[in-house]
Amino acid sequence: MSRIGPTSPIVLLIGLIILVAMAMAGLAGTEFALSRYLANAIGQLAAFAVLAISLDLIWGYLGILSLGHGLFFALGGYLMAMYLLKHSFEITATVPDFLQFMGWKDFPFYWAGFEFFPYALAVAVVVTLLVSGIFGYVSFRSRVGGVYFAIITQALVYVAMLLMFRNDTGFGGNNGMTGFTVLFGWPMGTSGMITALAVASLLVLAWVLLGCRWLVGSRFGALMLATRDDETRLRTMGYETLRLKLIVWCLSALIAMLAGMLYVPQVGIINPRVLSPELSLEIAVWVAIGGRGHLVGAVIGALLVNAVKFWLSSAAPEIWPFILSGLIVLVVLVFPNGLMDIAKFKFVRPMGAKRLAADLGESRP
Amino acid sequence: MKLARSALLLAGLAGALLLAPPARAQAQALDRAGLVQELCGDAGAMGRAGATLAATAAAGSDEDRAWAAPLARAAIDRKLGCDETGAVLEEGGLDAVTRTPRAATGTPRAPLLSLRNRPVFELGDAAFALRGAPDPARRAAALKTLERRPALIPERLLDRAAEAETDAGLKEQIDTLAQTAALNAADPAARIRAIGRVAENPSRRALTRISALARDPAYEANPEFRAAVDAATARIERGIAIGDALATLYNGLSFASILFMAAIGLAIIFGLMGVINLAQGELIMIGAYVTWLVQQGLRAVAPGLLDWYLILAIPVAFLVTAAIGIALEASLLRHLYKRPLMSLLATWAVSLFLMNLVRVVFGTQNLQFETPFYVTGGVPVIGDFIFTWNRMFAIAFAALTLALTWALVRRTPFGLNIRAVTQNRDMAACIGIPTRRVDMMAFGLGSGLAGLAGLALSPIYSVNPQMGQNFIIDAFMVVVLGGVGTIAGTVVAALGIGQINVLIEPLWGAVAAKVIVLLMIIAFLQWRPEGLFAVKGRRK
Amino acid sequence: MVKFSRRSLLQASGLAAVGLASPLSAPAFLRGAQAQSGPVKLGCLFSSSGTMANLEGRLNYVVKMAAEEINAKGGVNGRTIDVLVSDPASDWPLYAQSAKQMLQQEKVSALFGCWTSVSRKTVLPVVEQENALLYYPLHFEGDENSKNVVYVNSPPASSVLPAVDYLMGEEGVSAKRFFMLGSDYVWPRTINKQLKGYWKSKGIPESAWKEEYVPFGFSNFQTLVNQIRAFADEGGGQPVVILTVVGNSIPDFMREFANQGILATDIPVLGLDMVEADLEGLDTAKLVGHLNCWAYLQNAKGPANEAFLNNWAGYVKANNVPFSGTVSIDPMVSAYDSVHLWAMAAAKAGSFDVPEVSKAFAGLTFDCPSGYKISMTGENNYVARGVFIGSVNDAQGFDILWQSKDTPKPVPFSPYG
Amino acid sequence: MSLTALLVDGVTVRFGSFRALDDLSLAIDYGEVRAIIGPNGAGKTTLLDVISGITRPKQGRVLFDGATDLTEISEAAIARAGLRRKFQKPSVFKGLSVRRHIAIGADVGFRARLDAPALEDRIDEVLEIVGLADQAGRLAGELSHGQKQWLEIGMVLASDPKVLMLDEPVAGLTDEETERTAALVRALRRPDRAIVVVEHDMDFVERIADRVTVLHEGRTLFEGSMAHVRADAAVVDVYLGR
Repeated sequence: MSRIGPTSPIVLLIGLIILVAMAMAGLAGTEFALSRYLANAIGQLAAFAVLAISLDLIWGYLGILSLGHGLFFALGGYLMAMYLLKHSFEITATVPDFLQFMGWKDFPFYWAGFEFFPYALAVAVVVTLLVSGIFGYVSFRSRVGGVYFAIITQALVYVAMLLMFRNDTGFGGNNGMTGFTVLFGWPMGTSGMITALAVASLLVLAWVLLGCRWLVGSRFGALMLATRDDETRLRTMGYETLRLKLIVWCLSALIAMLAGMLYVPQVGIINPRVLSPELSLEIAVWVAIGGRGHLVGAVIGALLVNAVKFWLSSAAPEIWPFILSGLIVLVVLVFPNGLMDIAKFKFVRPMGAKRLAADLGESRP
Repeated sequence: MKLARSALLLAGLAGALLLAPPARAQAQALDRAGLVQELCGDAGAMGRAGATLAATAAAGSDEDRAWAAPLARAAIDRKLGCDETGAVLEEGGLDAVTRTPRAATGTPRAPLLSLRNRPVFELGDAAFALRGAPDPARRAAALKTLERRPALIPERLLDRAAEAETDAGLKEQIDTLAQTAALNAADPAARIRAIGRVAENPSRRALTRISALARDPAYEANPEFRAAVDAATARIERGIAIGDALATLYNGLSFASILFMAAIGLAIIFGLMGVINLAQGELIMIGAYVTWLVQQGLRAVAPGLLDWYLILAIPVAFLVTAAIGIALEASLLRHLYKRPLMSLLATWAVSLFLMNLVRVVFGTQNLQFETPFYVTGGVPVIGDFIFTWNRMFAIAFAALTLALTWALVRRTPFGLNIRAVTQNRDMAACIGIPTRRVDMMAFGLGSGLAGLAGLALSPIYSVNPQMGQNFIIDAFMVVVLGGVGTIAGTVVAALGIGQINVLIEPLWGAVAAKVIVLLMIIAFLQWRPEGLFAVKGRRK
Repeated sequence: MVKFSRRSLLQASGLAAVGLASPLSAPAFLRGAQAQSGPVKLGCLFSSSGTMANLEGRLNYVVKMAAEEINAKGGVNGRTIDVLVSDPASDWPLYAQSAKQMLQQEKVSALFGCWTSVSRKTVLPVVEQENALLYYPLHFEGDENSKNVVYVNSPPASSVLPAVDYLMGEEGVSAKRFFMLGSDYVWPRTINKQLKGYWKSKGIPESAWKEEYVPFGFSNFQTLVNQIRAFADEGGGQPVVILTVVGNSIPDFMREFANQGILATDIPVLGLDMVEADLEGLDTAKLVGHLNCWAYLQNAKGPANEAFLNNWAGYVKANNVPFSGTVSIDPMVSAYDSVHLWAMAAAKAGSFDVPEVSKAFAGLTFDCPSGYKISMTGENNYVARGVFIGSVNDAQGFDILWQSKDTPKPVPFSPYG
Repeated sequence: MSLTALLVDGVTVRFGSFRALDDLSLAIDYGEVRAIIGPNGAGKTTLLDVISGITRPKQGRVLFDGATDLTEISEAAIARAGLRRKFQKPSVFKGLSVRRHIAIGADVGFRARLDAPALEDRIDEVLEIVGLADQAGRLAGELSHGQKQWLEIGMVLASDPKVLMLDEPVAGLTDEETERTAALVRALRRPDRAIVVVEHDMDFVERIADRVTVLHEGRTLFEGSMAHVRADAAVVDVYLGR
């Protein structure tokens, strides 16, 4: 594996993220502080970037495309929301409105204990591991792969969406959960809280980047790439790829869950829309646009697409879908390796060379 | 069940009929001005007017009937203009009472029938038509309207209509209805005959009527009557059971035909190229839009053929979507065959693009389709099973598509090429099959089939830019469950999913049905990852 | 470096939004100085793409139209109104995002927006946090009373219950049995819960009703219509369907209902969310007589409605609006009322500050196109409106079957829940 | 230790109605280089698939060392038991360096089997054997076809396997490369190792094989030395299609 030099993109990116986080923290309260809107937007973008990394880990480095990563994102989001609601209820006694319209006097029994953050976090981890573990185990064991796996994960997230839309499940139904007022005892929505959440998201992003970089650079990472390139080959050399895939899949699910936990307090709502198959597909689009199999690419893709989306949804809402679809087509046809290719792209190039580059592009980290 | 009998009739309406005793109409000449005044009155007055009209239809003089008949129709169509001096029949501009031409004064008000009054007027209108309409078809239609509410038919109306009826077939039908209507008559023989007649058309409604008779004093007193009631009840219950079973089958089949239409194009493309075409839903949507355009074109060019637009649009919808598919293949997917996951994203982009393009060009509203007679309404078969024509159209269309696709793939050189490339691309290329061309044509075929699906769905679902999204996940499930690229697998999977869905739905609701079916498919694929009809082969 | 560029990108986004909305507005850094004298800004949160676009999209234009009317009369407090439009793309979290953007970046004085309950719930924490005002033009499930939301349309207790009462009464059809069919989300569930409570209070037994829910966007109603028929044929009195499905499920349901040969005179359907736009693709000859209930119907009598319909037709023509100039639905009128109510409150308060404007709510009245004089009491942020029951006619519209005598007092929290 | 390394016992594999292997039985001993030849579709690669656990036979078993039934354990377990296979199409991991490949081959399982210096030594040794020492740092995707073939052989060699299966090791190689490969295979021959080679190149087979098995339509047509093969009428029939 290549060494990480001081000028390699990933080091620059991590440095930059930490710099932004420090600047935001340092300038908070001064007149140079970012507006709340911008701070909040940066925080959300960071959460999306973490989500993109989680998918890149499994798709870019293991070759397994999940079109259901929204499920784990939502898991984290929902459990975080349960903590926030229960916590807010403890302090301000605001009764969540879904309890009201279902005519329930009290929280359902499975809400017990969610006022303690460590418990909520533990439940989030356990549930994510259970869901991803069981689904991953049966799928990988019966060797469901490629597009089949993609379709099945899509169906899975769709099923989850249909279930969460039901109001009698006790998770807020279609409206989801909102009205969070307190986080760790601090009121939400203040400048300080917004900045703190954004800075925390950025730091988590930096940590996740660092951790994933370490992982893919390790011996284990080499086995991941080997699995992606030719799984059967690796199995016939004595490696239980089932275990390897399961470990990475669960890890990826955990990172997506983490992203969900960061996202919800910043956006202030969670509802089944995050489980819609389109959102899960869009995560793959971020990664593909940035360049899959590059951690930096995934981050850049997520930041770019979402920043443009935030911008255009107020500036030129009509053209956003056209721009997004154009970007995708551009990426799959011209920059098969995502925007990471731009650096290497030469404009005068024979067709054959391009095709070769395309083939290499599918696999090079 | 105490109130069971009244379920059939609008209780208040029966009261209204009693309030306007037929004797009044018979004994004295019709108070024409009073009637028109009531027609322009409030809901209660209109109800009385409706009852008077119905009674007139049954027992009024020929003259009165001729005078009153247009009033019932005008009230239903809101063609009665009420003004200070009375009312004007808007058709022809005649005064409602005198039938002399006059214009309405001021802004006339067209009274609106309330829900309670509407059936009274419809009944009256039908009663007039049954006795007075020159066209037998019109009389037959009127009889159908009367059949809906046998308990409200004014006394002697049917007898008089039968006397005057010249058409033998229609006369018999009127007699049958008269017998059926005698369920609560005084004559026990007539009642027993009526019970038999009612049981001939089993339905829950009929069951309610008959089982109410078990509480009739005659049930205890008259063993013959009791036997007739019991036999009829058993017969109706059997009919309902058969009808329910048929309805479930039919509903399952109709859902399956929709699934099949949405999935077959996808199955061919997926089987041949391993390309997941996420734009398939949008091709379905475009097929529906093309159908609409054909309809609009016919409206402008050949209004006489308008009813046949669904048939005439078949080649157009197929060719347009096939052309789009071919263009898509040649410009985009051709470069992505080695990268199936990228082609998935690319087709998603295409789907996004097409959906928004249609939105910008046509707007977001639902398109308006004419409903030709052959996709309108339905025929009650047995029990509560209604054979609806729009569903039948979809089923027949799916069956025809299946037959043609099967013939194309199995019986033509092009089909042979498709099968060869599906099974072994490299080998097919070696023996000189132009695989690229086959890909392109097959993609066109798959897209064209999606277009046909859009056409078949347009009489059933709302057509708008979003409609394609509803089918895509279901269609994928059919394809992966069936096993890649097998027509038989697609058929079996569609039938299975459709039927299971329809079976679960009444038990736990539509959401649960969908969830359960999806989970079953996911579980099934864990067990057989290659689907129902997997083609096995050596690792390539 | 990147930090700078990202900042400038997002700021550019704000700029671009302002630039598009009003070509004359100054760059961001000048806005502070201008805020006292320039036009006052209002924000719209209605989707022009996605599933809700067909319904929500037209409200953007109504708000603009109302603002133009007010501007033509000299504006409010000496300042003209400038309407900003965004597109949350029927994507719920984006509503909150757009609301934040409008309030924090653009400093709009009030928001007008949301159709579905869920989008309102999404925006709610934002407006409460910013202590802003959101005018919500849809009828909804009630049981909510935020000081930061003006509920321009009716809660169920003052709209749905009168309609159901009508159906149950002598004048209606003496309905005895009820099949409730809804999309599975808050609004239908809450409505149905309140209806059940209401019937219980009237001593109607539970066996007289049945409740079914379908997912959003559900379209295959064959089995459900079968169930409705079976329910109706069981006997026990006149059955009615209380339909609370939304979106495209409405035309799909009505089509199947008619196809199975059921007429309004057999089993009437009270479509609580049904508007003219839902009938656009249907052959309504077989649907004549089915009902809906809103605080406004296009056929409402009176000069206010004539003026409104004329203005709208003219506005559509003059501005090339991509919606029909001949169709006018309740939420359009509610959005129109909203802008006027806001302007009256601001004028009365002599300020655009939310607390001041809120204090001015009490006693406001406005001649709504519906023909009623709608009013606000100050007790809560609800608006008292009239109630119409419409009956589908064969021209894809609704005739007015019944309307309330005056404007019933809105009851935010249902006593029957 | 049993002399027979592999005992294929009545194995049948079907793809649909096509019998790829039809009640096939054969034994391969330690110390020999066994070549398996036959026309296309004879079942050669399918046989290797069965031995390496990729394809599960419908009937029959494959005994390794007279004890382990390979049809009942996973591919990875088979590999760990000491059976390694080079595939027909060079399937290297494009994203990894040559060195990494050998390391993966040598160091089986998720936890390292060898300590770092021992692993490095083993890698250098294997690279030397397959002649790729000067290519160690390159990405496998950039190698030439012949180099890929050798890299594959190096990978399977690195773990010091008891049974070595080579599927068409010289397909697409130049004469000179074929020559080197032949020498390499001969050098790998050891008393405690069985080598199975599937190949079309008869000259190559003649140079390396101790015994030759001819498959036809999933059954053994002939077994013996190459010289006998060339002389057998039935084999000539099959190959020349008379």
